[in-house]
Amino acid sequence: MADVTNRDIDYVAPAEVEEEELYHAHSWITKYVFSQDAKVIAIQYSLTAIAIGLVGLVLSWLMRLQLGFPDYFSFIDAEHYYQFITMHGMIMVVYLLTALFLGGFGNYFIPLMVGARDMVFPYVNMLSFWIYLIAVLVLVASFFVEGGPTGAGWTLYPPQTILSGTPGSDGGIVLMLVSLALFIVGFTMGGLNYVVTVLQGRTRGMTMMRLPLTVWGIFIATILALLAFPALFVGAIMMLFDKLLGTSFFMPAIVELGEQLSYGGGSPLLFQHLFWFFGHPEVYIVALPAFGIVSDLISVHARKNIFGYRMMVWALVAIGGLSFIVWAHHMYVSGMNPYFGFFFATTTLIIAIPTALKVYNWVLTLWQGDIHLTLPMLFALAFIVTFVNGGITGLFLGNVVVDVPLSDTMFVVAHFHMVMGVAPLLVIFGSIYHWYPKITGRMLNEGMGQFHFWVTFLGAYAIFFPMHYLGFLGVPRRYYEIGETMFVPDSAQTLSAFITVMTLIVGFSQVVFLFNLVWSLFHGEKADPNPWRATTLEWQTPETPPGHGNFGKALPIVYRWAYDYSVPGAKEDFIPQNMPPSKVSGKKKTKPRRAKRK
Amino acid sequence: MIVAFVLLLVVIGSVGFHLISPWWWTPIASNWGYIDDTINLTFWITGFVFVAVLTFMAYCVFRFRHTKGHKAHYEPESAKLEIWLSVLTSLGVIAMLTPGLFVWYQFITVPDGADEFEVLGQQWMWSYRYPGKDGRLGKTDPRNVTADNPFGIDTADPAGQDDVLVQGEDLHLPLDRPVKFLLRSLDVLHDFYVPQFRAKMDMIPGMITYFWITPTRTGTFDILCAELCGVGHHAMRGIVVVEEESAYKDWLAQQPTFAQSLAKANAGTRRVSTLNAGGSVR
Amino acid sequence: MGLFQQLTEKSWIEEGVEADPRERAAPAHANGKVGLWVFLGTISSLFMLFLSANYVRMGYPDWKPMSEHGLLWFNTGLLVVSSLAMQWAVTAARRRKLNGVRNGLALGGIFAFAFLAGQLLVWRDLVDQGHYITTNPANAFYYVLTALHGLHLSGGLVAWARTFARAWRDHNVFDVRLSVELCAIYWHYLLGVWIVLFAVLLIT
Amino acid sequence: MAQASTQKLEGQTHPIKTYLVVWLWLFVLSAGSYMVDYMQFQGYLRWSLILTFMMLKAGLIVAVFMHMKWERLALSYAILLPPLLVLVFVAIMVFESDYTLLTRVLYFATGTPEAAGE
Ligand code: HEA
Ligand code: HEA
Ligand code: CUA
Ligand SMILES: [Cu+2]
Repeated sequence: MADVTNRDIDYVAPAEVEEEELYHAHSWITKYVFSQDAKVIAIQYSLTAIAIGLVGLVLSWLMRLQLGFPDYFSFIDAEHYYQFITMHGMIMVVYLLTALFLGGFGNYFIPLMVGARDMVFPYVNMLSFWIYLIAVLVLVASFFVEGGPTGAGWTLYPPQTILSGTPGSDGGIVLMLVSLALFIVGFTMGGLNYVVTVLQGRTRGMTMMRLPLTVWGIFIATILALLAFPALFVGAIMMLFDKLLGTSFFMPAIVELGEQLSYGGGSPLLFQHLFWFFGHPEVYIVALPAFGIVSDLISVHARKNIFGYRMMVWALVAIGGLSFIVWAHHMYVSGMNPYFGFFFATTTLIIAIPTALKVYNWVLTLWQGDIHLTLPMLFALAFIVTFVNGGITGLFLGNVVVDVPLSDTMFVVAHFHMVMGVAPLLVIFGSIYHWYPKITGRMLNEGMGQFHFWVTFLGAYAIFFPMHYLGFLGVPRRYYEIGETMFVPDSAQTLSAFITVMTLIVGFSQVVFLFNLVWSLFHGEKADPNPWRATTLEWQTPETPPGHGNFGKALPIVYRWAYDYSVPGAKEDFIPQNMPPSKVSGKKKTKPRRAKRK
Repeated sequence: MIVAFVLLLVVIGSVGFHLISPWWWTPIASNWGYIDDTINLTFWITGFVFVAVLTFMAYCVFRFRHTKGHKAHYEPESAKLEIWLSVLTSLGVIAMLTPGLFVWYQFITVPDGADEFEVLGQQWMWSYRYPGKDGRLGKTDPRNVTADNPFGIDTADPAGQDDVLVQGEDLHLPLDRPVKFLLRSLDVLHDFYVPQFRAKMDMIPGMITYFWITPTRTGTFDILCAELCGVGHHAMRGIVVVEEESAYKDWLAQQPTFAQSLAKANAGTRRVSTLNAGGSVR
Repeated sequence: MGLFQQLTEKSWIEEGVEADPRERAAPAHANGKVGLWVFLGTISSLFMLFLSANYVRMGYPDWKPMSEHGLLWFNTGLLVVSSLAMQWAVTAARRRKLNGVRNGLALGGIFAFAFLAGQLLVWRDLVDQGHYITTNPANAFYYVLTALHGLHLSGGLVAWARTFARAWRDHNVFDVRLSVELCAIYWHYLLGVWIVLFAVLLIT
Repeated sequence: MAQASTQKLEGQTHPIKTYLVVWLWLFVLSAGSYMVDYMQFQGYLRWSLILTFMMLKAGLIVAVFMHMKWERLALSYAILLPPLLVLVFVAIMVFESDYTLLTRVLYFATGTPEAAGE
């Protein structure tokens, strides 16, 4: 490699990063509204995501009311039902989880955890939020246009998405596609920030392998998102053209309700491939940050280093890479070239191996730990239970022949709620209990927290575990009502009603949680700057909540990895990352870092 | 203590629910018993791992929960353990995948001599077409669809004239003969799904998809649509009757052929139908 | 330190800060440059996916290739010159010649605008000839792909305008050098994309 | 943030000659792909040739003009690997497209190219 580029301007020695020009807010508006401070943006992102998430939650109640008690609620007709599931799915996956994990947690924790003052492109970061907000508003607007929001299912498969047999096929779908396109543009802006900040903004001594797994999870997820979202973008654009201009990208010759349409020649399967080339990485986009965060929660609250740190990082990278070559496992019964089944079943099951290693390492971290059963730890344990359950049902679906009878049944619904609806949400709750003290300076109320935990964990398990069995029976998903059949016993309806009741109970406990969030803001016990005695940099800030620029005058220097818990011989059972070796009297076997020459 | 107990309870409860649950597969009515076998195998392997991992976790929570003076052990990694675990997991995956792929090969390989017939999906009903005496289905095109030619059969294709059309009626299949379902849709995606057959496949406008089964049990079964196709999706039902071959033949003989139904339509409406015209394009 | 070494480091054993790869690895990178590279990765994914969609659609019988438009060769030439001019600006910036930077930027911008204008002309011509977007999937892809490319170039022109303004205001080459380099990289990239698109549109 | 450096400028700019040589190559390669068209190669040969020329050209541009050649190795991996993943998609799509076409030709009246010209 010829070394000929221009050192003078390209090179900023990490130790001098503190001299980096920092954005300064001059007025209330620029400080809290059009703020360029990643922490403020993070909170804006999170609040918006939670707000729209609550809409998704209410939609899930309405859907469940219909499924549990098919004849009681006349205001939910079939059209509404399909609109509800579509908006519920899309909101939860994209606008809640993706935005909350990357936009919310990413913005808050990346700069703090890598020891940076802020994101590298604060202005772009701010734009990212505002575009996201507009995307959300456009999405909400689709509830109010004539015909309502689209009812095409969150997978938006053409041709039905844009044909009149589907609710919301006029205004609703257009707004949905526009909103998605906006989301992608906004996300790309944020995503660039997260990636470049991790690569460039790390403080002195923070090597890649000293990053907390939270950062690794968000980092890899962001890379996935940057590469996968374009596929959705391409699909959305082409579908908009098909809808608005009458092109035939995805539309073959069609006779709709006896009438010939002017489309011809297009391939609906192409959309499905594009969608899942985005869609599968997308599900890992919401899973990988959860994987990362839960590793840290377990390690901190078990007072033990995460077991097999390197393996955890490699597994994240491997899962990320593999997730791009498994997409067609969502299309086993789509009528695609049947020989693809061999390839995709194999890659899909291979993904289970790195994932399994992560599960083992979480559990092995508990082994011989010193487990504090705090709320974040409880949520982490609950995550493992639900994730293992959901992951294992993924293995059923991944094995192509097994998927044939199960595909498009409630079994699939149960799988992805367990693994995506419940497991990562439990991590979100856990991390809110974990970091709330840092973000607000106050602890959340423990009693309400315990209530929230037990009801949510056991309740959600009771919702989705039995649902698998409806799938075994053969009850299809996306059915407004199953009605009279020859193969579904009446008892299945009782089960369905039970699931609905559990949903409402779990829903109620979320109200308690929200109340706790607000109540504790004013009345919560004042928090110690480092209440969990954790090692990572966000807990070492001079102020709580961290001030503008995060770290006071000098940036921290990092001397060790993020998991020095219970080091033999050390006085305390944790050694912060920025504690110099000279101040530690450990008997741990270490060697000083040396410059390795090639 | 309580936490460990509850975790254990979740595991026991799950297994218990599985054992006593009255909700399980409907009895199979096709040759795809292999699929059920693969599922059972998967259940055993994954069920074992589920119980093992979570019980181990509950034990850890119980055994290593915080007590005064207790300190965690410091152990960054153990390459040996991780290699062992990967190998074991890989074995588990191979054990599930290998039979799965063999069965998939059978699933996509239609045996020689299977009877072919066509299922046509449209919003929101099913129709069927049998090849008639010549054993061949006529070619089709959605552009040919008219009120008189709802299947869009190409009138220029001689193979199409004797095709037997079944509309607004139950589907009948002969017992113990392999049949290949050719699936076609006129408008949007649908999915032909009979729970007892264990097989299903999407139907895609602009393309033909297929699967094959051998019905192994006589009876009457529900046909469901398993791919969202608009507001009527859940109401897109049908019925399939599996019966002895002789009864099936009798039934088939009563159904009109394409040529017959065309003639009838022409006579009934006394107008020259524009056979070749291809529908009016909007 | 290689990627492999970095990822296999046993970070729990090593204490201290001596070995920060970014301090020795030469050269380190400006944030803007890394950001641009990541962004280019994203749009590569976008264009590649579009092209594979194009490929799929191309195989079906209703695809009727567009006749090749002579003006496109000329437009390609414009974009090449624009890219060259940008490179001139970079070279000048490296040699600390402010005038060269200004001239190069100005030329680059003008030719980029000319390219866009040329593309619009081709569009108008095609419409006049009855090649509407719905006439044929080949047309549809042509319009969508050229529009996408044009949009990206327009976005680049926004960055270009800011750089240009600074090059006129500031008198220190040093301050604009990074921006000029970023613009140039982006320009070359879009030239590359255009060449690929043109080849695809030509041969199909 | 840029540090004024006193470092010498020699050896930092790429000689104009490099660029000229690369331009020449780009020209040759373009001529090559034009020739493929001109000589009316068909089928897989046509495609593989055209793709090869395209890749070579893109590679040259990325390597020289966009300075990839002088970037850190890790970064090059990070940038070159992802398109490879997209290439898997492209490859799968090639098979898929053929398969769809096959079913159209087998079963549809207008599946054949001759019949398409309506
Ligand atoms: C966070 C989201 C998330 C995650 C992590 C996963 C993880 C997995 N998913 Fe899931 N999936 C979804 C979200 C997710 N999924 C969604 C949203 C859908 C439906 C979309 C729609 O149609 O609307 C879906 C649908 C879906 C399908 C399509 C079903 C269908 O429509 O017919 C398939 C099929 O292969 C599948 C497979 C898998 C597999 C194999 C994994 C694996 O990654 C799981 C790996 C984990 C484990 C295996 C558990 C831990 C391992 C052990 C404890 C060791 C034991 C293991 C062995 C013995 C091997 N999923
Ligand atoms: C992360 C994603 C996510 C989440 C959290 C949920 C949550 C829930 N979902 Fe949903 N669901 C989907 C993603 C999700 N879902 C998707 C993608 C589909 C497919 C759509 C389609 O087919 O097109 C779907 C479809 C779907 C169906 C199938 C409809 C059908 O096919 O006919 C059903 C039916 O019961 C259902 C029920 C529920 C219930 C009862 C809840 C919850 O009530 C579960 C219990 C509640 C919680 C665990 C707490 C959640 C709290 C919040 C969301 C509040 C905001 C967050 C904070 C305060 C941090 N969902
Ligand atoms: Cu037809 Cu659903
Ligand atoms: Cu998937």
